[in-house]
Amino acid sequence: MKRIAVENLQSLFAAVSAKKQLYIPADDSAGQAKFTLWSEGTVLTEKLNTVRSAKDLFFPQVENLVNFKVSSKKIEILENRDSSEPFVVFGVRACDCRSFDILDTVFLSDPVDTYYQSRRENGLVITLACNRPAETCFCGVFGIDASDPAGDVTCWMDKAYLYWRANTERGQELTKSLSVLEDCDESSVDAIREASKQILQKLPLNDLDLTDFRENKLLDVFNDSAWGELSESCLGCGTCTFVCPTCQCYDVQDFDNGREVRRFRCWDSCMYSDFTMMAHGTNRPTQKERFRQRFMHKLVYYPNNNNGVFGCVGCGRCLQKCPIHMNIVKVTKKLKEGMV
Amino acid sequence: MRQDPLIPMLGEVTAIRTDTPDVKTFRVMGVDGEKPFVHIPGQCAMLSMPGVGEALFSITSSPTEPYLDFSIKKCGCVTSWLHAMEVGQQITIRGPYGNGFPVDTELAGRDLLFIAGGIGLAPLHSVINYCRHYRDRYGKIDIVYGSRSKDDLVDFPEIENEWCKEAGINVHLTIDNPQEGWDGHVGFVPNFVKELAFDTNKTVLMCGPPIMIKFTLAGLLELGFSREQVYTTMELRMKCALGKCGRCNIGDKYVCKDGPVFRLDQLDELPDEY
Amino acid sequence: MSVTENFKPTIVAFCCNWCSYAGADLSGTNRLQYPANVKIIRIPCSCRLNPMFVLRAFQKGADGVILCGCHPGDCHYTTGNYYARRRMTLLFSLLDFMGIERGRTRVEWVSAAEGAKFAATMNEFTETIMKLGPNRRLEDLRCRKD
Amino acid sequence: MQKRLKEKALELLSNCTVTRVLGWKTGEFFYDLTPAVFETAEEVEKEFVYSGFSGANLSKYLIQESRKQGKVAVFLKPCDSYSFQQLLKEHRILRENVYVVGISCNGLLDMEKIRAQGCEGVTAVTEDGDTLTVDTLYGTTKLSRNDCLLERCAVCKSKKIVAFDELIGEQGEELESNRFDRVAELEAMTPEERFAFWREELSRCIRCNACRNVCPACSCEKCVFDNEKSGVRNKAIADSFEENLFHIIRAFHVAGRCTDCGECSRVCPQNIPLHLLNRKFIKDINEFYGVYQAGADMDTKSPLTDFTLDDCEPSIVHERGGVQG
Repeated sequence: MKRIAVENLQSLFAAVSAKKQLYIPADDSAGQAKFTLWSEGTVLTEKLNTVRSAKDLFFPQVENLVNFKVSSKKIEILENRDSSEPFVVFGVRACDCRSFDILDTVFLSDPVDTYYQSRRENGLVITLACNRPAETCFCGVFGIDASDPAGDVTCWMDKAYLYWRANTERGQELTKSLSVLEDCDESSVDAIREASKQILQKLPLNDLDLTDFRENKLLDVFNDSAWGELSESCLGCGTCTFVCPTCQCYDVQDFDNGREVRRFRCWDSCMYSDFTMMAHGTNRPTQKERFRQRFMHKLVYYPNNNNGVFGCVGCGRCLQKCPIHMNIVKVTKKLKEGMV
Repeated sequence: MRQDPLIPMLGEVTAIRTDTPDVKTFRVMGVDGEKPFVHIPGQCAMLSMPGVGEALFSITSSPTEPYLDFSIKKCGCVTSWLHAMEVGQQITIRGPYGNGFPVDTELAGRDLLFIAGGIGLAPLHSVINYCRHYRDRYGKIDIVYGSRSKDDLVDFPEIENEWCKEAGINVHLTIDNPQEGWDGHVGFVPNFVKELAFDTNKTVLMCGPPIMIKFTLAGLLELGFSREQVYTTMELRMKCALGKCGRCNIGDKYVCKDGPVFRLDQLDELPDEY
Repeated sequence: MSVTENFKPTIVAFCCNWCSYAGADLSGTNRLQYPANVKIIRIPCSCRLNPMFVLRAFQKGADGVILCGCHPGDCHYTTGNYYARRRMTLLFSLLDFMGIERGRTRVEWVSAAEGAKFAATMNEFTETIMKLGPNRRLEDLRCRKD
Repeated sequence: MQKRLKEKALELLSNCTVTRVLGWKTGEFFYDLTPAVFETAEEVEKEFVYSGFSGANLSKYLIQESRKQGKVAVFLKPCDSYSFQQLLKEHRILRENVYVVGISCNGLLDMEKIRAQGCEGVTAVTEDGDTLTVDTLYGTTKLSRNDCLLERCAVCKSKKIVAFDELIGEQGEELESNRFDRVAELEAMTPEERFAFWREELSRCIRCNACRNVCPACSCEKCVFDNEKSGVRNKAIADSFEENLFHIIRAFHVAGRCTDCGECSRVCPQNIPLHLLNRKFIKDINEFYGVYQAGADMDTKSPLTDFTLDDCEPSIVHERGGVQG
C-alpha cells in the first residue's frame, strides 16, 4: 500500500497526467461533479459522485462509427473511428466500477463491440472508497462494498492522506512509475473503512430486497397490475437512462453533410416514444410499456441472462435526478407488494 | 484496426425484379462479384444506404443459390429508397443475423406445412427452396400462400412454373377477393387452412401479418396441432442486429440474436409485446 | 473578428414569392450586380420562414441569413409579413442574447419593383458578412468545408 | 396546509364531486414526491402529501386526465394556475372535467439547492419560519429558507391564482418581481461573454428531453424532435450546433405561451438555467409589444399570433445598445 498527503494531490495528478490522459471528478459551472480531463488547476470535487456516470468514458454519448462517401452509384467506406488513447480515470465510486462488469457482459460478449473494447483496454480505473454515502445510495443491496471498491487501483481518503492500493498488474505498473507515492502499512485504511462501514450500515435503503425478482416468473412480473400506476406520471424523458451507469441502449444514425455521410451511434432511451417505432407503428405504444421495459430489463431480463446479477448497481442517480421522482427503488417495493 | 461488426461491407444490386405493385426483389452481390456471405434459411441481413438508413431484411433466396435475394415491400424510408433505385447501385450489407429455421435439425425428415401471407413469403421462400434443393431430406411439403389479390402474390411465376409442378409439393394459393383471371381459391388464409384440414403430423412454418398469424394459429390448434409444432418469424425495429442496442428486446430475448425464428411455445414464455 | 483572407461568404436569402423574388428577378433583368454567393430560396410568403430554416441554413454552411418579403401592408396574403416581423424580431434577439453576431441575420422588405434595392441590400449584407468573417458560433463542425 | 388539502381531497371524493384527485404522492424519503392520481379515500389517507417539496406543476397532466371518464380534482399553486389557464386557452384541457382547488403558496424548496449547500445524506428537513433544519446522516445544519427556494419561487412573479373553483388559503396578488435581472445582466455582457456563457451552460445538456416533456406549453401530440422525417431528430448531441438548435427551437416554440413556470430549469439534471431563454422572450415581448403574461387571462391574443401595423422592425435588434458582435 502507498499513500500521499492530501495537500500533494495535485502533484499526484500531475504525475499520472504526465503519462496518460487523466480524468477526475471536478465541479462544473453548475457546481455539480463531472469527470473532467485533468489539467493544472483542476480540483477534485467534494461531491460524492458525478451526475453522469463513469460509463461516459467507455461508452460515450456520441461516437463516430464509420464514414461513407457516396458518388452516383458508388459508395466508399472510410474509417472514422474516434481515436482512443490510453487514459486513467480517477475517483470512480464502487457502484460505477461494478457497472463496468455489467456493460462488459453486453459489449464484450460475442460479437465484440470493438469501440467499447478499445476504450476498456485503454482505460485504467482508479476507484475511491466512499466516506460519506448519500441517503439515496443502495449499492450494498447488490453486494457492493463501497468501503473497498474494485478497480485497477483502489484509493481511500481521509483528511490527511490519500491511500493507494494497486489491485491488478496494470495498476501495479502505474504505481511503480509514480515516485510521488510513499509506502505505508496495509492497516492504514482500517479506520477509514470501519468508519465508512458504520455509515453504510445506517443507510435507509439497505432493507431493499430483490430476491423475489429471481424467484417470480418473468410473465408474472410483466403482467403485474402495478405498472399502470407506477408509470402514470412518467414524463417519458431520458434522464434516468442517461444518468444510469448500466443503461447501454443505443441508436445508430447517419448525418449527411452534403459531401459525406457520417454514421454515428448515440445513447438511446427505451423511455422515448420513437425507440421501437417502425414504419407500421410501435410495439410499445404507451409510456406504460416503455417504462415497464426499462425496469423489467434491469430487474428480470438482464438477471435471467446473467446468472441472476441485476442490471442495477445502486448508485442512486435516478433517485436524485428523475423529474417526478419515480425510480427503481419505488418500482421494486411496489412490485414486491404483489408478489408471493 | 479491428473491424467492428457494426461496419458493413459493400454490396451491389445486380438485378431488380418487380413482383407486385409494392414489392420488388433485389439481388445483392459483393463488389467482387461473389455472394457476400452464406446464411441459414430464415436469417436476415442489414441493408443500408448511407444517409438514408439501415434496416433489417429477411434473405429470400436459398443458401444453395450463388446470390442473395431480398423481396422487399415498400413501406418506410429505406424501403422507399430501395424501390426507387436502379441496377448497379452499390449499397452496404452486413450479416447474416439471427438464428434461422432449424432446417437441418428439427425440420429434417418432417412433413412441412408453410403458411404465408403477403410479403410474409419472403423468409419462407428461402426455406422452401432449400427444402426443394435437398428434397430427400424432408417429407411431404404443403404451401399455403395468400395475398390480397393475384397481383400481390410475390414471385408468382416461380410459384406457378416451379413449385406447382414439382412432385411432392402441394401449393395452395388464395386471394382475399374474387378477381378476373383467377380461378383458384378465394378467401382469407386462416379459413383456407381450416378448410384444407391438414394432418397434424406436420411441422408448420408460418409468416405473415400478425392478424393472419393469430387466426391461423387458432385454426391450427383447432385442427389438433400443438404449439411446439409451429414456427414463426418476428420483425421488430432493430439498429445493431448484434443483441446490444436494446431495441428488439422482448422479455429476456433479443429478436435479432435469439430470433427472429421462434417456436410458438417459446413465444408463449415471452411478454406479449410484439 | 478578423477578416479571413479569401473568405467567400455563403449567404442565404429567403425571398417571398410575390415581392422579393420578383424584385430579385428584376435586379437580374436590369443587370444589376450582386454577389454570386447569395443563394436565394423562394418561399411562398415571408411568414413561411420557420425559425428552424434560419438555424438549418447556418448549420449547412451559411454565414449570413436574410429574409426578404413584401413591405408591411403589401403582403399578398394581407398579414403574413406582420407575423414574420414579430417572429424574426424575437428570433434575432434571442440569437443576439446567445452571443451570435447580430449582423448575421437581417430582414429587408423588397417589393417587386425594387430590383435596385434588392441588389443594394445584397451587396451591403455581403459586405457586413465579409467583415464578420465565417460563421463560427452557430456552425455545425461536421459541415465545415475545410 | 397538508392537512387542509388532504381533507379537501377526501371531501371531494366522498361527496362525488370528482372521481379522482391529482396530487403529490409520498416517496421513499421526505422530498421525492411523485405526481399521482388518487382514486380512493384510503390512498389519499396513506399517500397524499403536500409539502415544500410539492414543486411539480400538475397542470400538464390534465391534458390526459381531463379526457378520461369522470371529473378530476387538481391542486394548483399560483404559478401552476397560469399554466392551467394557458392550456385552457389553447383548448388542451376540457374544463368541465376538472375541479380546480387553488392553493396559496409561500415558495417551494429545491433539494438540489439544499444539497449544494453542503448537505449530504439528508434524512429530514423541518421548516420553521425562515429557517430550515436539515438532518443528515452526518449531523444537523440550519439553512435559510430563502436560500433553498426553487429559482422560480425566489423571484416569484405572482401569488395570484388565476383559475380555480375554490381556494384554500388567501388569494394573492401579482408581485413586483426581479425575475428579469439575470436576463438584463446577460444582455449587458459583450456578445463574446454571452456566447461563452451559453456554450458553457448548453454543453452540459444530455438531451434527456426532460425540459421539453415537463413543459406545460410543450403539448404537441408529436414533437418535431421526435419526428424521424424532420431531419432534426438526433436525440443525442453530436455537435454543439445541435445543443443550440434544440434549445433555441424549444424556447421559440413556447414563446408567447410560456408562463414562466420554471419547470424546465427545475427538472434539468444538469442544472442548465433554461428559464433564461424563455424569460428573454418574455422580456422582449414586454418591451416590444407591451406587457404580456401568458395564462393571465382567457382573452388576450398571444403576441406571436397578433401584430400591430406599427410594430418595431427586426432591425431594432441591431440598433439597440450594447456592443455589436
